[in-house]
Amino acid sequence: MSVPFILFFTCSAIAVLGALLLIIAREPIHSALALILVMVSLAVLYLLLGAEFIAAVQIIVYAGAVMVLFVFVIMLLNAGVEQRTNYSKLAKFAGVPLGLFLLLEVGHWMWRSAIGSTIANGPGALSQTSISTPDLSKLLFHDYLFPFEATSILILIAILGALVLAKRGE
Amino acid sequence: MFILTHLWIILALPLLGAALNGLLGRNWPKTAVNSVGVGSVALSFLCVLELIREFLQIDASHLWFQRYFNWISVGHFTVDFALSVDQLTIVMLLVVTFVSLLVHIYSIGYMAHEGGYYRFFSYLNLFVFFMLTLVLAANLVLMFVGWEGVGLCSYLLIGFWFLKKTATDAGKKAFITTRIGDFGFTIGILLAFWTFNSVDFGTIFSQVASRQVESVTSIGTLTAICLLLFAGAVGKSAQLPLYVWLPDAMEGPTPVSALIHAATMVTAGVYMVARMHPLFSRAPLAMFVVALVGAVTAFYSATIGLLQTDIKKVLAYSTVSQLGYMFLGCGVGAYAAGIFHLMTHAFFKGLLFLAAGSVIHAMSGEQDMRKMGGLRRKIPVTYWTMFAATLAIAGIPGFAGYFSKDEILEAASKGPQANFWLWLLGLVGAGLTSFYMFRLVFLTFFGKPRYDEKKVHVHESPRNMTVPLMILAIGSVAGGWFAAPHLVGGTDYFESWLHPVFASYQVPAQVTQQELPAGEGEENGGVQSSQGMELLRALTGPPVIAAVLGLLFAWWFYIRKPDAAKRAMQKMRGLYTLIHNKYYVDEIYNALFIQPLLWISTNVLWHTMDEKMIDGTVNGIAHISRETGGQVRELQSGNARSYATWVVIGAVGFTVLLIGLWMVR
Amino acid sequence: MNVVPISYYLVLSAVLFGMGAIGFIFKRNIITIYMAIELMLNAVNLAFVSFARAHNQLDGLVFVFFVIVVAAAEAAVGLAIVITIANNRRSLNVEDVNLLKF
Amino acid sequence: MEFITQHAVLVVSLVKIVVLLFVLMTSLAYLTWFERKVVAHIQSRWGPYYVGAHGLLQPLADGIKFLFKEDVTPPTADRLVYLLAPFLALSLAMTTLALIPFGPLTGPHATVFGQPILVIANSNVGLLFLFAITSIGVYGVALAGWSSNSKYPLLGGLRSSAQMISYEVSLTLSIVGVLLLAGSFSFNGIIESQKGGVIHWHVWPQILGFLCYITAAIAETNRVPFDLPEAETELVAGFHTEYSSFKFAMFFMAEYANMITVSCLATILFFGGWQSPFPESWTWQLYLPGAGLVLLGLYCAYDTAMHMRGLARVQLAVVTTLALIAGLICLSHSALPIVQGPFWFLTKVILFLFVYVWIRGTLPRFRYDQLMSFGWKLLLPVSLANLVGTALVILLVKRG
Repeated sequence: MSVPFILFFTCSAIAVLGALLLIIAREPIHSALALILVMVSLAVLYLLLGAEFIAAVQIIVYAGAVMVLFVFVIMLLNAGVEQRTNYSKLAKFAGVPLGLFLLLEVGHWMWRSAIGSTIANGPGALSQTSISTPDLSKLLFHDYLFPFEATSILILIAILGALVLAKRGE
Repeated sequence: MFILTHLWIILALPLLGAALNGLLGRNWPKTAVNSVGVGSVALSFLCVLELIREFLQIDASHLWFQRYFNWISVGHFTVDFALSVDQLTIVMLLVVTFVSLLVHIYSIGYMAHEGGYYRFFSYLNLFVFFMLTLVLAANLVLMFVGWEGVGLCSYLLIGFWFLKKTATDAGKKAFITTRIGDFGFTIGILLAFWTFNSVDFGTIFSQVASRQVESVTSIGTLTAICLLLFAGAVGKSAQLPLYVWLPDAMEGPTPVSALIHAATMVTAGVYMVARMHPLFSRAPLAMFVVALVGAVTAFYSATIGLLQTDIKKVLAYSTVSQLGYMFLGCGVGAYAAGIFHLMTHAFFKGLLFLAAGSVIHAMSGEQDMRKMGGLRRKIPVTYWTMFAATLAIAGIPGFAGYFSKDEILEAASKGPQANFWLWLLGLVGAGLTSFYMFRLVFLTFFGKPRYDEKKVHVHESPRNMTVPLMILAIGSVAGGWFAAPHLVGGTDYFESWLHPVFASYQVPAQVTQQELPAGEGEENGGVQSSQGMELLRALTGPPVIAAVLGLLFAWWFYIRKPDAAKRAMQKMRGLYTLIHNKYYVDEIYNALFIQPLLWISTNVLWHTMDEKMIDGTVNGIAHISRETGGQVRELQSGNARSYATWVVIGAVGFTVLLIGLWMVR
Repeated sequence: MNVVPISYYLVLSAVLFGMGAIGFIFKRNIITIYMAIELMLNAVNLAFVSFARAHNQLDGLVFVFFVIVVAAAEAAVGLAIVITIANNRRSLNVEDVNLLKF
Repeated sequence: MEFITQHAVLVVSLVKIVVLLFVLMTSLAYLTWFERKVVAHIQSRWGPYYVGAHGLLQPLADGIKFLFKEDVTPPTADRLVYLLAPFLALSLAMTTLALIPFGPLTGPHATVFGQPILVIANSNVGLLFLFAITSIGVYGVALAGWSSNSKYPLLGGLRSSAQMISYEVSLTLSIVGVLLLAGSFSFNGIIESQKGGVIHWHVWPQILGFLCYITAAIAETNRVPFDLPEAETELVAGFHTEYSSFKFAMFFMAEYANMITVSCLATILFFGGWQSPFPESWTWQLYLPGAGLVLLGLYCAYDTAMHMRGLARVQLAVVTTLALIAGLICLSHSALPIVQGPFWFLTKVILFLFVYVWIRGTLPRFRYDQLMSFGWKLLLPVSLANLVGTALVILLVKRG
């Protein structure tokens, strides 16, 4: 057992636990904390994969901004304990089992699929060098310039939408 | 060479007039409408004259062909918008533009008090446009366009007074009946294309020239094509058995009857047959059919004409029979004669109709001859012009009709496809023609007035109506004199003018000897006999005798002893009623075709097919979808978690599918 | 062997995604449902990154960026909507917000 | 021994962490003393005076007091989160310091077993990580506010989270200008890019960015004039109203740790980090640290002799001797190069801390709406403009 393995397994265990907690917790805040946990551990995994920049962005944007927003809203609305109503029989009897099935299915497939194995010893799999941020930025601002602009417009629209909705809310 | 290269101008002018009048004319003053309507036709008439001048300068041995743009191009089926000119076209152009010009002028007076004045003129112009298209067309399809176009205009104009049920019915009848023939015509065109890989006259003819003549017994493609095309002609030119629409078409305004149903449109069939003569000449059977139909129609409708009391109906039937003569002429191979008769007939029949119109105008709308009489003094111009026309149509020597009809009958007796019985029919028909025509004249203009003179005050028509009458009168008197020299063994100028057209695609030698136009044939005969004898023989020929007999009978029955007519009727009542009811043809058609058709379309097509099947399916589908929708909409429970579940179900299904595919691969 | 095989990461991302889906159905609180969605997005991101690493191509990371951006925008608008809903319906339970139905 | 050589990373890092923690704790403690003193002098008071000479033992006393106070947890509080919040706050606040380089990473005596001494974690995206950690720092406050389940803390938490989110944006943006100039995310890169004395520091081109940064930083650390989350006049004590004893102390330490971090960051980004303001050629500057300490020692000696009585005199004597010894060590030839970096760095940081305290001593508190409108309507546009301008200039310079 080398360091990367230990890191990987601990972090993945934390992530899965966090996800589980997210599901079973009744207190929205707890769910939020669990999700933050998942995100942080994912960030560590990104580091393990050599994507430092992504890791940083993951924490800054997701954990640092989005989730703060969530927590903020939870506090604002003072969201109490979630009541487990079951108006939707379909969701109760079909949905959850199917979701479980989906989980197992995809997981199993990923595990033993040829894709997984080929990737396991794929070209980049064994190289531990971290991804250089300049290359990433080149890619982002040259090859993907148009999508980038598009997303910026998307964000602008999102801001406006949020403003309008909030105003109406008041 | 301007017009020759820009033939389209001749077409464009009337079309322009039609467009202007039809689209803008509603609010224009009458004078503006007149100037547009008449002006456009007059201009195109002038263009035609110019065209002739230019045409005389070029080598006119073959078809003058002008291609403007490619109109349809599907696979190797290509149709150009192409126009062509030759002597035959020239004649037709002259007739059409000239007569329609006169009719336009006449209409100014005749329609003066009618509503929809601009509409009338726009229709007339449109008709002229289509007629000219038909005449100038250089391929079958374009010709067909004109063909249908004139049909359309005829429909519109017959039903011009669309508030009058009978008028609209007559319009529909005309359209539908013609359509039956056109069906054959269409198939004929397709067959022609299938055979010659082209619809272009030039190409077709050049290919035909190399073809074998099909004997009467063996029916080949040519015969089939000819017969199909002729079916169209039968419809359009009101021959047996499709003539029924023409008499009813008299519901339309009289100028229309004069222009469309006497002078131009109805002769389109004849023109077409003459135009396609290379095919017909090589399909003797078709020729015979044409001749037969023509002769029988000529005789048959003449008999009907005998007893008609409506002045326009008489003229209508006479038109039918005259058309029969034309076909007879074409059928026996004397195309020139047919066309010649077409031209003269255009003059005198147009004149007759216009004059009749003037009479009706004078009688302020009365059309029944039994309520007329003694108009001779009151409307002299009309009387004289009409009398001249009558002489012409009756075939009294010296007048236009005489020459043309004489040539036809001569061809029927001595021509290549001479046939005694056809000739006999034609002859008797000629006699009957002169009888009923003079009957018409006598009933209308002679004897005592049979209308109450206080109510109706008869008046001569205005100048712009009488002038065309006079002009046409001149035409119908002198129109035949081209052929005059031929009486004394000279050449027939009309014949020789048209000769290049009909000589260009002659059938092989041994036939040509007979196929030569009657003129030359006559000359050969004329060598040994002296000109005086010749003239005498011509003047005392059977047709003349028949005509004179008809005249005398008419005089006897309607002037000398008016009651003799009645006694004659008493004598042969059965025949009388039969003829008086037009041989019950309309009733027979009604019983044979219309009623079954009605029954089928009502019970089968409407109640069963449409209501039960189609509506049933449609409504059923609607019902089913409504029901299912009613069931399915329960899914939209408004509970987001259920929706989420559906999403997940979809995801699972998709994943399973992916894995399955991957496993298969 | 000193490096974690990529397939491990993929399995992890699959598992997380599945759990996100389950949460998406199972939770009733609108906000937590949003969180479940975010979880799924994260799982996808992980898959992206690991694929990018596997093929030594950075494009995957770029996609991660876009996913994050979209997630942020979605969170902004979505939470605004949540606030409005909470103000109007006085409840955050999805199953109480069911006016829009047949 | 060979264990150490084999697992150099592990061992050295551990040692460094321990040392840093110790230093940090004490400095935090004495930061409170420092603040109180300075504020007191600004307000022309004496400040802590009786516990030890110049109240030098005051922090110790406070610490003991916090430790021995009863730890109250409100019954309606969400225990887990209530407990979690202060730890989160403090640990995150301290973690950031692991990324800060206090001196050159290479050079004579700068490394042990190939590991740099003066920085714990050296990453080439260190700045990003620092931001990552600080961005999570919000949770400490927010959760504390929420979990203690009473209205003042809740309001405090709301305020703080809102305030931190809003000011984080302009904080980040104000820095990007520097990043553009330096062309690197790593602290070393940034510091190296300001080599060669005062004139090359980034403050001058980025003066606007610096002002934005310092404002945003103060707001980010909930300090006066932006300390609305704990505005005692409005919400009794803001988010930590319900907290008592050591949890409360943790929040305090977290706040001071944040102050230190932010000051370090300012030093690194705008003031050339551990580099001396003077050009290399002036060799006498090497003796400055030693000289400074010796002078301090001498002053203390004088003070001891003149004013102090009894126990205080003993203490101050100890301080004096310590200062003198340290100064002598610093003057010793072998230690000269090592102390340069830390010396300058700490001096600058202390200056910044002084500025902090100074501001606290002078400025009144903002109103909440003022805070928000200031953050969004003034700070953000200005920092954006600064960023754009910088980018344009750099582009033009690069082009021609």
